[in-house]
Formats: sequence, C-alpha cells, structure tokens
Amino acid sequence: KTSEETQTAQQNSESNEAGQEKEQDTEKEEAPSQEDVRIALLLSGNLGDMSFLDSANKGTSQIMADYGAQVKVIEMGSDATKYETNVLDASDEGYDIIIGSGWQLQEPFQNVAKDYPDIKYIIFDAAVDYAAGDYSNVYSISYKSNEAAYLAGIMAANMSKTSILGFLGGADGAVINDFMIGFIEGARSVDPDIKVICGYVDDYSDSPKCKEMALAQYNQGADIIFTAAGASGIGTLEAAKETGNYAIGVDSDQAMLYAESDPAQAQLIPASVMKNVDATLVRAYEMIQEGTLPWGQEEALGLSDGAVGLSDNEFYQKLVPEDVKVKIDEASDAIARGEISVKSAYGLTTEEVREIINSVAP
Amino acid sequence: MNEDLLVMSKITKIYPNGVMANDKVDFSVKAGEIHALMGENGAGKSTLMNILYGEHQPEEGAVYLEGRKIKITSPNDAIAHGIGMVHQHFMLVPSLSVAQNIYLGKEPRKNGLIDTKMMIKQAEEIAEKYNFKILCTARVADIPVGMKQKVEILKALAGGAKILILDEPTAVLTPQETEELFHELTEFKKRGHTIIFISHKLKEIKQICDRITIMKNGKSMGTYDMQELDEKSISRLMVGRDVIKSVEKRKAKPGDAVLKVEDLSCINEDGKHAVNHINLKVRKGEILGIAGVEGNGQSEFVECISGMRKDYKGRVSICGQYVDKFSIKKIRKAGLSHISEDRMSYGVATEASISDNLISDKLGEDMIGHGPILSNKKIAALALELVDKFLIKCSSYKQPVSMLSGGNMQKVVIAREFAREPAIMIANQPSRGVDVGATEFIHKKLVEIRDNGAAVLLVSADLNEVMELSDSLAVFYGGEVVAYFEDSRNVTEEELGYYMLGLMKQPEDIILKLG
Amino acid sequence: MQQMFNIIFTTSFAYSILRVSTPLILAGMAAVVSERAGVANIAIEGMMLISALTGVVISAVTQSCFAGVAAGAAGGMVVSLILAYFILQLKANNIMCGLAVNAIAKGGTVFALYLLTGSKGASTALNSLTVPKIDIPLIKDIPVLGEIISGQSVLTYTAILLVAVMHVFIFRTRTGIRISAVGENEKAVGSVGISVIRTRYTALLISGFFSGLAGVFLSMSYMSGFTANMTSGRGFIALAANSMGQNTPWGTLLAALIFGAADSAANYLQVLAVPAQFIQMIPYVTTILGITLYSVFKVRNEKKLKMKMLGVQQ
Amino acid sequence: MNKKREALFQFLSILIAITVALLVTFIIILCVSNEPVEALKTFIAGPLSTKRRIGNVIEGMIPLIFTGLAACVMFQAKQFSLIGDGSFLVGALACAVLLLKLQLPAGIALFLGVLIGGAVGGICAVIPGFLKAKWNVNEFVVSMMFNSILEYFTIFVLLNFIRDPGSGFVASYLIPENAKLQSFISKTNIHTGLFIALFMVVLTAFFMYKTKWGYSIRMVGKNPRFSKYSGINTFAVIFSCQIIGGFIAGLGGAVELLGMYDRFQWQSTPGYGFDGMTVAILAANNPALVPVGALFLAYIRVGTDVMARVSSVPNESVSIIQGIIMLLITASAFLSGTKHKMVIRSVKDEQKKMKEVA
Ligand SMILES: Nc1ncnc2c1ncn2[C@@H]1O[C@H](COP(=O)(O)OP(=O)(O)OP(=O)(O)O)[C@@H](O)[C@H]1O
Ligand SMILES: Nc1ncnc2c1ncn2[C@@H]1O[C@H](COP(=O)(O)OP(=O)(O)OP(=O)(O)O)[C@@H](O)[C@H]1O
Ligand SMILES: [Mg+2]
Ligand SMILES: [Mg+2]
Repeated sequence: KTSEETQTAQQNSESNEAGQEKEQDTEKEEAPSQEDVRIALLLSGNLGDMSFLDSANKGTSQIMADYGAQVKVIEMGSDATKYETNVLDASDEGYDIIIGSGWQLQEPFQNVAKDYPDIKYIIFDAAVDYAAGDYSNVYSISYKSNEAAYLAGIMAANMSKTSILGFLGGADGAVINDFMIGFIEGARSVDPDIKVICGYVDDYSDSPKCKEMALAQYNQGADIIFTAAGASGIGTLEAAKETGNYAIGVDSDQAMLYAESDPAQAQLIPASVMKNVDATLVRAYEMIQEGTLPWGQEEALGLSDGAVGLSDNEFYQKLVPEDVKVKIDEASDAIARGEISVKSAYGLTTEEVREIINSVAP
Repeated sequence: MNEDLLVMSKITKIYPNGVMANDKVDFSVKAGEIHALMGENGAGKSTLMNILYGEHQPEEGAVYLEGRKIKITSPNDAIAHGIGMVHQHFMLVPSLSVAQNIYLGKEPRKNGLIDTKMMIKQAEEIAEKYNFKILCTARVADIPVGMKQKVEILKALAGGAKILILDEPTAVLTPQETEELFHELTEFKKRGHTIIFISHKLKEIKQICDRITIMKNGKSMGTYDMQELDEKSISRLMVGRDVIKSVEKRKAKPGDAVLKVEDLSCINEDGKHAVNHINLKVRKGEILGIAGVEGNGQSEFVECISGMRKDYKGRVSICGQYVDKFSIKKIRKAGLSHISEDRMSYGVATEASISDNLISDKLGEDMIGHGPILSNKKIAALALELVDKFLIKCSSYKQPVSMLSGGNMQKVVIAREFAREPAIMIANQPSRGVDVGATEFIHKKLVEIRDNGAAVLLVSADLNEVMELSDSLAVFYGGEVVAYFEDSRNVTEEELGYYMLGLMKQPEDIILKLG
Repeated sequence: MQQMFNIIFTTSFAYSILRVSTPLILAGMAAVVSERAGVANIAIEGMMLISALTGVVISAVTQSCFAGVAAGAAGGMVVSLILAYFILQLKANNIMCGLAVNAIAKGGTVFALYLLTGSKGASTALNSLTVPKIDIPLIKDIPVLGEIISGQSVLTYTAILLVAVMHVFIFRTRTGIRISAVGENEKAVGSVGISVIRTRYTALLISGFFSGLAGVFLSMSYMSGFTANMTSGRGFIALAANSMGQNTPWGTLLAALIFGAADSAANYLQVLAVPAQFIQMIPYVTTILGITLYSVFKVRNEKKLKMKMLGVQQ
Repeated sequence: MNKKREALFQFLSILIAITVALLVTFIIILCVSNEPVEALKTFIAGPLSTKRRIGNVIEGMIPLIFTGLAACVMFQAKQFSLIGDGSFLVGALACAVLLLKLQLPAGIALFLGVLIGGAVGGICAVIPGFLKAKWNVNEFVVSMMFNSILEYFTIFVLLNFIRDPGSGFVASYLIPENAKLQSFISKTNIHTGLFIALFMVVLTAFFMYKTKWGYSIRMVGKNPRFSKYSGINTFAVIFSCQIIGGFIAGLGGAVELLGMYDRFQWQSTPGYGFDGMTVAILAANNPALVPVGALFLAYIRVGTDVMARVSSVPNESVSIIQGIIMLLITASAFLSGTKHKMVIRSVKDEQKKMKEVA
C-alpha cells in the first residue's frame, strides 16, 4: 500500500510540471469549454511551505492534468482577515468547486458556503461544524496524522541506540502536536522508558534556527529526530547529515527531495511521515466524478485510507531493519483494524500537551 | 596689484524658498589685498562667498580668475583654483582630532593607510608656522570655540589657499586672539595671498583691510578704498542711517541680589575642574559683566546656573530661592532668561518655524494659550509683535529658522528671551555675529531691562561690549574669578587683558566682595 | 540549575556560538559601515536573502564554491547600488526604501526559486555547494579550545578576519575616515571638496558586500541550500548588534557573540521543563540587558567620577 | 512662489512617482503575465470593482491608521521605535483576555476591551521608552528586541490562558458577540472601528498641533538640546511619546480584533507596526494625512491581491510591486530641477511687476 503512495507522490512531482505546461496550453489553444470544471484552491498561507499547502497544490495539479479541470491556486498569505473575502470572491466568480486549506478556513467556509448552495466546497485538514447549519454542499477531510507518526515512533524507538529521540515542531499547535503525540506514543509502545526531547522552532521558515536546535538535540544524545516544521524542517535534515544521525521527514517524502541532488543526505532519512493531501484531493475529485463523494460530511482519513502513512522508498527499504519493518506493518494493521487507537492532540489543552512532553523529557 | 585677480560678475542667487539673496552682484578683489565684505545680517555676504566656494550654484553670473572665466561647481573646483574658505558656522567633524580635521580630504598616506604620525607632525608644523597654539591630537568635540575657529583657518591654509575667504572669523575670538590672527593675516598678505574678510566689527575692518565692498539687501553698494570711508559712512551705507557707537546709559542703582552663587565648582567632560569655588551675586538693576578668554569656565558656569548642567557642587539661588535642584523649567519660572552662546545647538531649532522658536520657553504661560491648549491667534500675535520689535528679517513668521541668516537667527533667540520680563537675564555672547545696527539694539535692550529692575549677567568675548555695557565687572581665569571691579569704569582695556591672561590676580578680599 | 550548567558547559555548545554568530558578525559589519555613513540600512535583511539565493544558484551552476560566494557578495552589492541610487540620488526616504527592498527580496527570491527549481520552498533540487570547514593547524590540538575554535567554516574565519580589516579600514584609511565624517557632519566633508554622495555610495557598496557574505553564509555554510525567507530577521539583529557595539567593528563582533551565545543557549535549553516561550526570549532579554547595562554604566560612571572629583576637592 | 503652486508641485511630483511606479509595475507584469494589460487594469481598478473590494480597502485602512498615527507621534519626536508592532499585538491580546475572562455587559465590554488594548499597548512601550529617556538606550534596538519578547509572551498567554482546545488551530475561545465592532455596510466588513480610527486621527492631530504637549514633542524631535534649554522636560516627552504611540497602536490591535476576528489567533505580529511606519512616512509624519497614506497603502495591497487572484500574475509579484511603489513614492528628486526653475521665474516676474509699479 505504502509503495503505491510513493509512486503517486513521484508521479505527482512529474505531473506538477506537466500541469504547469498544460495550464498555459489550455489558455492559449482552446477557449475553456463549457464542460470544464473550474476549481479554486484557496491556501491559508503561501506555497513553498514544503508541507500540506504544497501537497494540495500537487493534488490539484494532478486533477488538472488527469481530468482537464481548470484550477486556480490562490495563495492568501498570513493575514487571516483576507480569508473570508477570498472565499466570497471565489464563490462569486463562479467556480464549481472551492477547496480550502486548514482550520483557518473553517469559519470563513461556514460563513459563506450556506449562501452558495450551488457551489461545492471542500475543506481539508479541518472540518466545518455540521451541527451549526446546513452544509450539505461542504465536504471535509481531516487526517489522522497521529497514526502515521505512531509508526514513525515505533521505527525510531527500535532504531535508536541511545534511547533518546527528538521532535522538532514548527509551532505549538494541534496540527503539529498531533504528530508529536503520535510519535511519542509509538515510541513508548516499544520502550516505555524512552526519552523524547521536544522543541518548537516557532517559525516555519527559519531553517538555520531549526538546524541549530536539531544539532543541540543530537548533541544532547538524541539520535533520531522527527521534524514537523514545514520548510524549517530542512534544518533538521541537514543537522542529521552533519552529525551522521537519522532524521524523519514530514508531509511529503523528503528523502526523495535529495535522492538525486544529495544522496548522502537522503541516506539519513529512513522515512517521512506522509500526509497525502494530494492523494486525498484526487480521490475526492474522482469520487465527485463518480457521484460517490459524501457531501455534507467529514471524513477522517487515516492509515487505512492511505491518507497518511510512512513513506516507503529505496532508503526505507535499505535503512530500516527487516524486523522493524515487520513491527511497523503489524502496528499499521492493528491501527487499521481499530485494535490500537492512537491518542490525538485535537481537543487537548496546552497543559495536557505539556504533561505528555514532560513525561518523556530526559 | 592693480589688476583684478578675481572678478564675480552679475551674480544672482535665488534660494529654493524664493529668497533672492544676491541680485546681480559685482564683486572683485585684487591680488595681495585684504578685502572687507560688510553688510547687515541677511545682506547676502555668506551667500556670495558660498557661491565663490562652489557650495551654491548661482542662477546667473560668472566668475573670472586672472581674467579667465572659470567654472566652480563644487568646493573641489574652488580648492583646485586655490580658493579656501572659513565658513561662518563651523564645518568640523567633532569626533575627529584636530589634525584629522585639518587634513580631511588630503590626508598624508603611507602604504595605503593614513600616516597619522606624519599628519600630526604636519599639523603641528603648520600651526606653528602661523603661530596658533592648538593641541593637534585633541578631539575637536573637546576644544573650546575659539580653538575651533583656528582649526577652521588652518584647514583652509593647509589646503594651499591663495585666496582665503573668512566669513566672520573673529566672532568667536578674544581680542588677543584676534590680534594674533590679524598679525598672521598681514603676514599672509605680504606673502602675496589674497583675503576676503567678512566681519561686523568696524574697528577690525578699519584696522587691516585695504578695500571694502558693502552689501545691502542682496545688492552691492559699491567698493571703496578703506581710506575713503570713515566708520560713520560705512554704517550709513550699510544700514542707511548713523549708528551711535556707544550706548547711553544712566548710572546703575543696584538693589538686592537677584542671582546668588555660593561656592560653585564643576568638572567638565574632559574631567577638568572647569569652575572652581566661585561666589558671585548679581543685583537688581545692574549689569555684571564677565570678561575672560574663552574656555576659562564661563560656559560651564553659565550652564550650571541656568540648569543645563546638574553635576556641580555649590548652591545657586534666584530671588532668595534655591534653584540648584530645580528643573530648567522651574528655574526659568523663577525668573531666569538665558541667551545661549551656541545658537545652532541650543538657541534655536532650525527646522522649526520662527514662531515655534519664539514660544518654547513660554509653555507654562497663558500668553500662548490657556491650560494645555495652544492658541494660534495668540501665538501669531506674539510672533508678529516680536518679529516686528526685534527687526527679524523674514518673509513670514512661519518660515523655518534655517532660512534665516546667522544674525537673524540670533535675533530670534534675543526676541524669545526678552519677550518676558526676566528677573535675571544671562546674556552669553548676545551680539555674536550680529550686525552693528542689531548689536546696538541688543545693547539698548539689555540696558532697558536693567533700568526696569532686572539683573543682567553678561558674558562676552568682546571686550568692547563688556566694558561698554557692564556696571561692574568680573574676570574669569582658569575657572576662578581673578578680578572684580565694582565700577567697571575704573579699569582699562589693557589692565583687563592682563587679568584675562592670568598674569595678574587681585587679592582675595576684593574678590570676596563679589559673593 | 545543575542540569542547565551541564547543558551549557559543553564544547559543542561553545562551538555553536561562533557558528550562530557568524551571520550576525558579517551583517553587523554591514550595519557598522552604513550607520557610520549616516544611512541606517534597514535593507540588510533583504540583501542577505537575495545573496543567499544568488550564491546557491551560482555555486550549483558553476560547481565552484568560490564563484558562489563571490556571486553572493556581488549580489548584495548590486542591490545596495540600487538602494543607494534611490536614497542618494532620488532622495527617497531611506527607511521606506529599506522596507521596500526587503519586500522585494522576500517575493523576488521565492519567485526566482520557483522559476529555477519548481519549488517555492527550498532549493533542495539544486546541487549547490557549501563552503568547507577547516581545522586550524596548531589550535586544533589544544584540548578544549581546539574543539571550540577549530573546524569552523572558512567563512567564519573570514568574518573574524574581516572585522580586523574593517577596523583598519574605518580608522586608518582615507575612505574609512571620510565615511565616518560624512555620517557625522556631511557639510564639513563637502566643504573640503569630498563628494558626499560618492562617499555614501562607497559605504553602501561595502554594506552590500557584507550583507552578501552574511547571506551566503546562511545558505552555503550554515545550511547547504536556500529556503524561503531563511534570514528570519537576522539582518535586524545585526542592526542591534551594531548599536550595542557602538558602531565599531570589534564592539559589534562582541555584541554579535553575546547574542549568538544567548541564542545558542536558548537552543540547548529546550530540554528544560520551562515553557518554551520563556527559553526563546533569552537572546532578546540578554540583548536588552546588555545594551541597557552598558548605557547605565556609562552615564553613572561619568557622573560618579565627576562628583568624586568634586568631593575630593573639598 | 506662492502656496498654491507649492502644493501643486508636491502633488505633481507624487503623481510622477506613481506614474513611474506603475510603468515599472507594468514592465514587471509584462514579464510574468500573458495578459498584462488586463492584469494592470485589475490592479488599478480592481479595488473599486465591487462593493466588497472597496470594503476590503477600507477595512485594510483601519489598522494602518492606528499604527500610522502611533508612528507619527514617535517619529515627530525623532523616536525611531518599532514598539507599535508589539503594542498592536499585545493590545489585541489584552482585549481578548479581558473579554474572555470577565463576562462584561454589552456596552461596557466593547468600551473596556478597546481601552484595555490601548492601556496595555502603552504599558508595552514603558520599557523601551524609559530606557531611552533615562539612559539614552537606543530605542530602535530595544523596541525591536522587546517586540520579539512580546511575541513569545503572546504565544504563552494564548496557549495557556485563552486557548480553545476545541478549535483545530491555535486560537482563543470565541470573542463574545456583544463586544464586537459590528460592520455597518452590508456585504462588507467595514466596522465601526473606522469611526474610532478617524476619531483618533482628529484627536492626534489636535494633540500634536494644538496642545503644548504636542508642541513639546515636535520640538524635542527638531532639536532636543534646544528643547532642554528652553525648559521642556525632555525625559517626559521622550518617555510619553512612546507610551502614547504604544497606546494608539494597542487601541488599533483591539479594534482590529473586535472588528475583523472571531478569535484571537496571532502567534506572531501581523506586521502592522512596520506598515504604520510606511504610512507615517507617506503622511510626512502629519497625523491629519495618515488616513490618506493608509488609504494608499491599503489600496495598492488590495489591488495587487485582486490582480494575483484573478489574473495569471504570480503571487510573489505582489510584494515586488508593492516594494517598487514604496521605493518610488518618496523619491522627491524627480522634479527638483524643474521646481527650481519655476521658483526663479516667479521671483523674476515679481521683480518685474515691482519695477513696473515703481
Ligand atoms: N539655505 C537657505 N535657504 C533659504 N534662504 C536662505 C538660505 N540661506 C540664506 N538665506 C537667505 O538669504 C539671505 C542672505 O543670507 P546670507 O546668509 O547670505 O546673509 P549674510 O549677509 O551672510 O548675513 P549674516 O551677517 O547674518 O551672516 C537671507 O535673507 C537669508 O534668509
Ligand atoms: N561647540 C560650540 N560651543 C560654543 N559655540 C559654538 C559651538 N559650535 C558652534 N558655536 C557657535 O556657532 C556659531 C558659529 O557661527 P558664527 O558665530 O561665526 O556666526 P555669526 O557670525 O554669529 O552669524 P551671523 O553673522 O550670520 O549672525 C558661533 O556663534 C558659535 O558660538
Ligand atoms: Mg553670513
Ligand atoms: Mg554673520
């Protein structure tokens, strides 16, 4: 299953460029035909986050390439006051489907969607509050990233020689903490006494600072660090290279980023915790075409849906010992069967999160 | 000698604010002469010279050197043509040393780096050559004003100037220093250099200048041989009327002490004892003059009693009230007015309008508006009155002070400080850089407030001024009072000079009478 | 407390200080020279960002590390030239221009990165080079010190060397003296026939050069690639370092080291069971304390000395 | 040259700057878009094309007015402090904390919320202001560092005291509806905070130009030594102008929160402090002109946003274009030569007239 995902991911990166060309082609050659589906992708930030926004962009690019839909990507930056306006504007401009990213679009979607019943809305990595009104035209996707992180925790705890792991998050928030808590639980399931040094960069683009923090963690004995800090996370990967330790990437298959340009770096990334936003968007589009998409509902997609997972690539195969792979697969199955339920960060207070961090602090 | 060395022909200059500072001015100097340039404040002297030095570009007109037309578009061109200039306001870099300032732009080098040793040596040599006593390694920020002026002159001389423009060089010099400078200037002339000399002091001009050009309202009133004109006719040409040289004043009737200073000592920024145990009082209805070579503690003394400086020892009282712990605002409220010697740093805010400059000390008063609110009407009325009364030459009281000539800036300071009736007026170099007419006016004012019962403390480097105005007189040397004359008429200029240079000192008991 | 000391008194911690400080030292020199010329250079941040990308791209294209560094420095200088043109020739407000350059750099680097790599986030697709780290012969064998000082990036040593060069430049060369003089009293400098504008151009060019090196250090030494907005305010911290260092090269170096040490400490202390935010505040609190204490002592000492002299006099 | 001509010239040179900026913008658009004319059109006319976009411009103006005023007050005293940025953030935070922790009745909630925002904004400025006034510690550096501290402080408070764990992203509980500034034009978010902003403009302009304290602030900015010599309490002026700046920015933060947000959610400063500096520079530090500067900045922001949204111009060119306009807008040397010639002509005309009269 996981290898399939990797393939999609690779395809995506190719189709990304193809999509770009296609976009221009359609504009030059054929006037948009009546049947073309028009999609707006509203991003609560800017592209280049090396995380779920980039991944969403990949997904819509693929939709564009494979199904000939017209996609307009709108990067809304960090000023939240602009979000609702953008949703309204997009709604007025007659897009058929409006896709929005993350929790920050939840309230704008809730405010707007009910006034445009003819337009379909998809929100991912968040959900609208279906109890708050008639949202039969809104579909929500949320991800159980904690499940995939749990697997990463199992992997790391098994591979660690020092019994100290590291976690570096972009900022103290539920999306990031969901990774962290899953990771910690996974690691503790292997070794209840394992230590995890947890830190937040408090910046999603300060890769040098992230590197510095990662180096500090390695110097304090951590030998595998899981990083969920967007573009800052590059810093952790480099710190791994510098110290000869392992790092675990996030959101996309980060080993493959380096597979060609810097194989030595790729060698130190046994796996990445994937949140396959792209795949789930493509899946949703396909379901729309088939008429099977459950509008008016939230789907929480996890390991069993292929929405999240550990990346499986040549490096995973090479670096992770066979017995560990078996354990990971077992756990994965157990989660899918519902035998293991991984704790989630959603709904936890800061205090509760801190308690968890302190319980594994060295 | 009869050939014109330098000719400025039909120079017209209009400032961006629309002031026509020079209006088709013709001006020429001969080789080897000292040529005086005189005129009221704002007549356009500095402007004309700044054009010659390439600081400003004229709208019309041409400059000829030795018969050939030359283009001067920057000071660099002027320097290349052998023209040097000492500006009216200092053009020095405070954090650099004296030597560095003198050689700024022409630093001697060794291996690509500045040869500091050589530079200091050269600076010392040139200072010695012109008989100027200055410490070449001192930072300019730390040296007194008079010495700064010498640095300015040396700067121009080190540049190899054949034609030297001096824009009011003596305004900040003591008589002795002025004498020295004049001596050098005549030496200079003998060596074939040419000097253009701007000053408001008729006596000086008479003393050393060969010819004189007089300006009025941006126009030239003609050039004359010095012998042709006596002082009266010069002032008539400049001002359009006779200026009475000496101020008429009745004998003082001193009353109770208004300002009392008890055992005041302070250390200045160089860590020197600038003021040493000074006891002094100024009485109602008298002008106490303080004479002294600049840098003998007068500045620091004034700073202490006016509240500008707080780190001193001793007590100061005004009208029987101790004010040494007071803020400046409260000291002023207690009745002090203060004309600062350094108008560019303290006296005015050049970017602010004239009216803003006139009200800065009156914020606590109703004359500019009730309570916390300003009244534009009242301010306008006050400003108009003061501009009118103190003859400030401007197109509107809303003009920024930076657009005024040096002398008119000084009048703004004077007007502000005289606007209220002070109990004690500290006038530190009140007529520095002010033309004869205005000087006379300021002197009259000082006498007038004295007659109205104010106490006046006059500090001046201009001996004439001190001797003429003061009722009684103290001499500062090395931060101490070395002489006190209860009646200033009992002392001659020469005698004063000895005390000022520290060659003589009165016995303690006489000095104690001052306290 | 014990735990804290254990964390801080390690050679790896001390080693990290120099590394963390290097971009601040370089950018600090950029601040020193522009501030001395009387032009507050807010644009250091933007110049760093542009140079960081330029260096990465050129080193990837030429496969020459030196070419990358040189191109980065040149990039900084080109931007500073444009900035200087607006500030000096068109008389535009320098703060406004600085903010503008930063905005342009932020958008422009992402745009260029996208055109070159197809990613808006990082230059991982480019095979860019890094500046080598070197061991210093004798020092590297000294027990503790060797581990701390030796083995840093060539650029780190260059930075320290350049501080010395800057010291000589500012206080001992014509151009250096003139730059300082222009900042203090431009009229005085103009009146002796020196072109004020040209002097300021020179200063800004040098400022651009140092900003460029600082940027290149980030992307070719600190990190081995460019990530969007990777400067994250270091250009502004450099302004602080310069101010703390009283506009002098050595002072600024010291200030940069202090900030670097505090920053490193914050990174190392993430393990403590204190809310992370308070740890993150450490470098900023340190800077404020440092700069305040310096000023207070300066004022106090002067006054105390004076009063003491007066007291003794009595 | 008379006043009218002077003003005309000012206007013309700004016009030229804008024209040049647009020209350069166009060239950039030409490079990155395949429908440049259309793109430029949306940039210029986009903000006016629908009621909502006009609304966006006005909404965008409101925080800029506050931080612009804050910067004006501090710049007038030559205090180059960035505290407006931090005060804005913490002002909003304080407002949120107050409203969430105390159940206040409707009218009072709004009033107290905004006021506490201002008060706390002012308090933020105490440290940089005091250090500068008392020991001459560089306020730029201290305020910059302090802003970072305030940012971390905000995160701390948000996470530990007002965070709604039920919200998927890091944000506070919902701000009580009764405390919010309501929008008063349908289909827009233009909220009553606009009136508070305009009121502050009038108040600040009055304060700066019609009160003795404002006068003192201006004089300290023009020449601190002169002010001290004149008896102005420079310590109080320097200290207070930063606190006033912080207060106004803090008000702005609270107003922005209550007008535009349902929850407090900032984990870093939204950057309005820096924008405020831009606005103040555009307004030549004159509070009365701040709305104009704010309008201009908000307009080009919305314009570039709209352009990026509806045309094929990439999002990154937004900041590039905004940067170029900022670069050019204060460039004042465009017409200086022409202006000087005009001055000369008018002086000569006057002289001629005088002669004729004589
Ligand atoms: N930079 C300036 N901008 C505008 N107007 C100016 C400027 N400098 C001087 N002026 C005006 O030009 C006129 C001539 O000034 P100038 O300085 O040449 O006088 P001056 O003869 O040197 O007077 P003073 O004896 O007081 O020094 C004055 O009316 C003055 O207000
Ligand atoms: N550090 C200083 N200490 C004291 N005075 C200073 C200092 N720096 C500058 N000044 C003052 O600046 C002024 C320099 O200009 P200057 O006095 O030569 O002009 P002026 O001839 O009085 O002007 P004008 O003739 O135009 O009225 C002097 O009055 C001098 O006292
Ligand atoms: Mg003059
Ligand atoms: Mg004069």
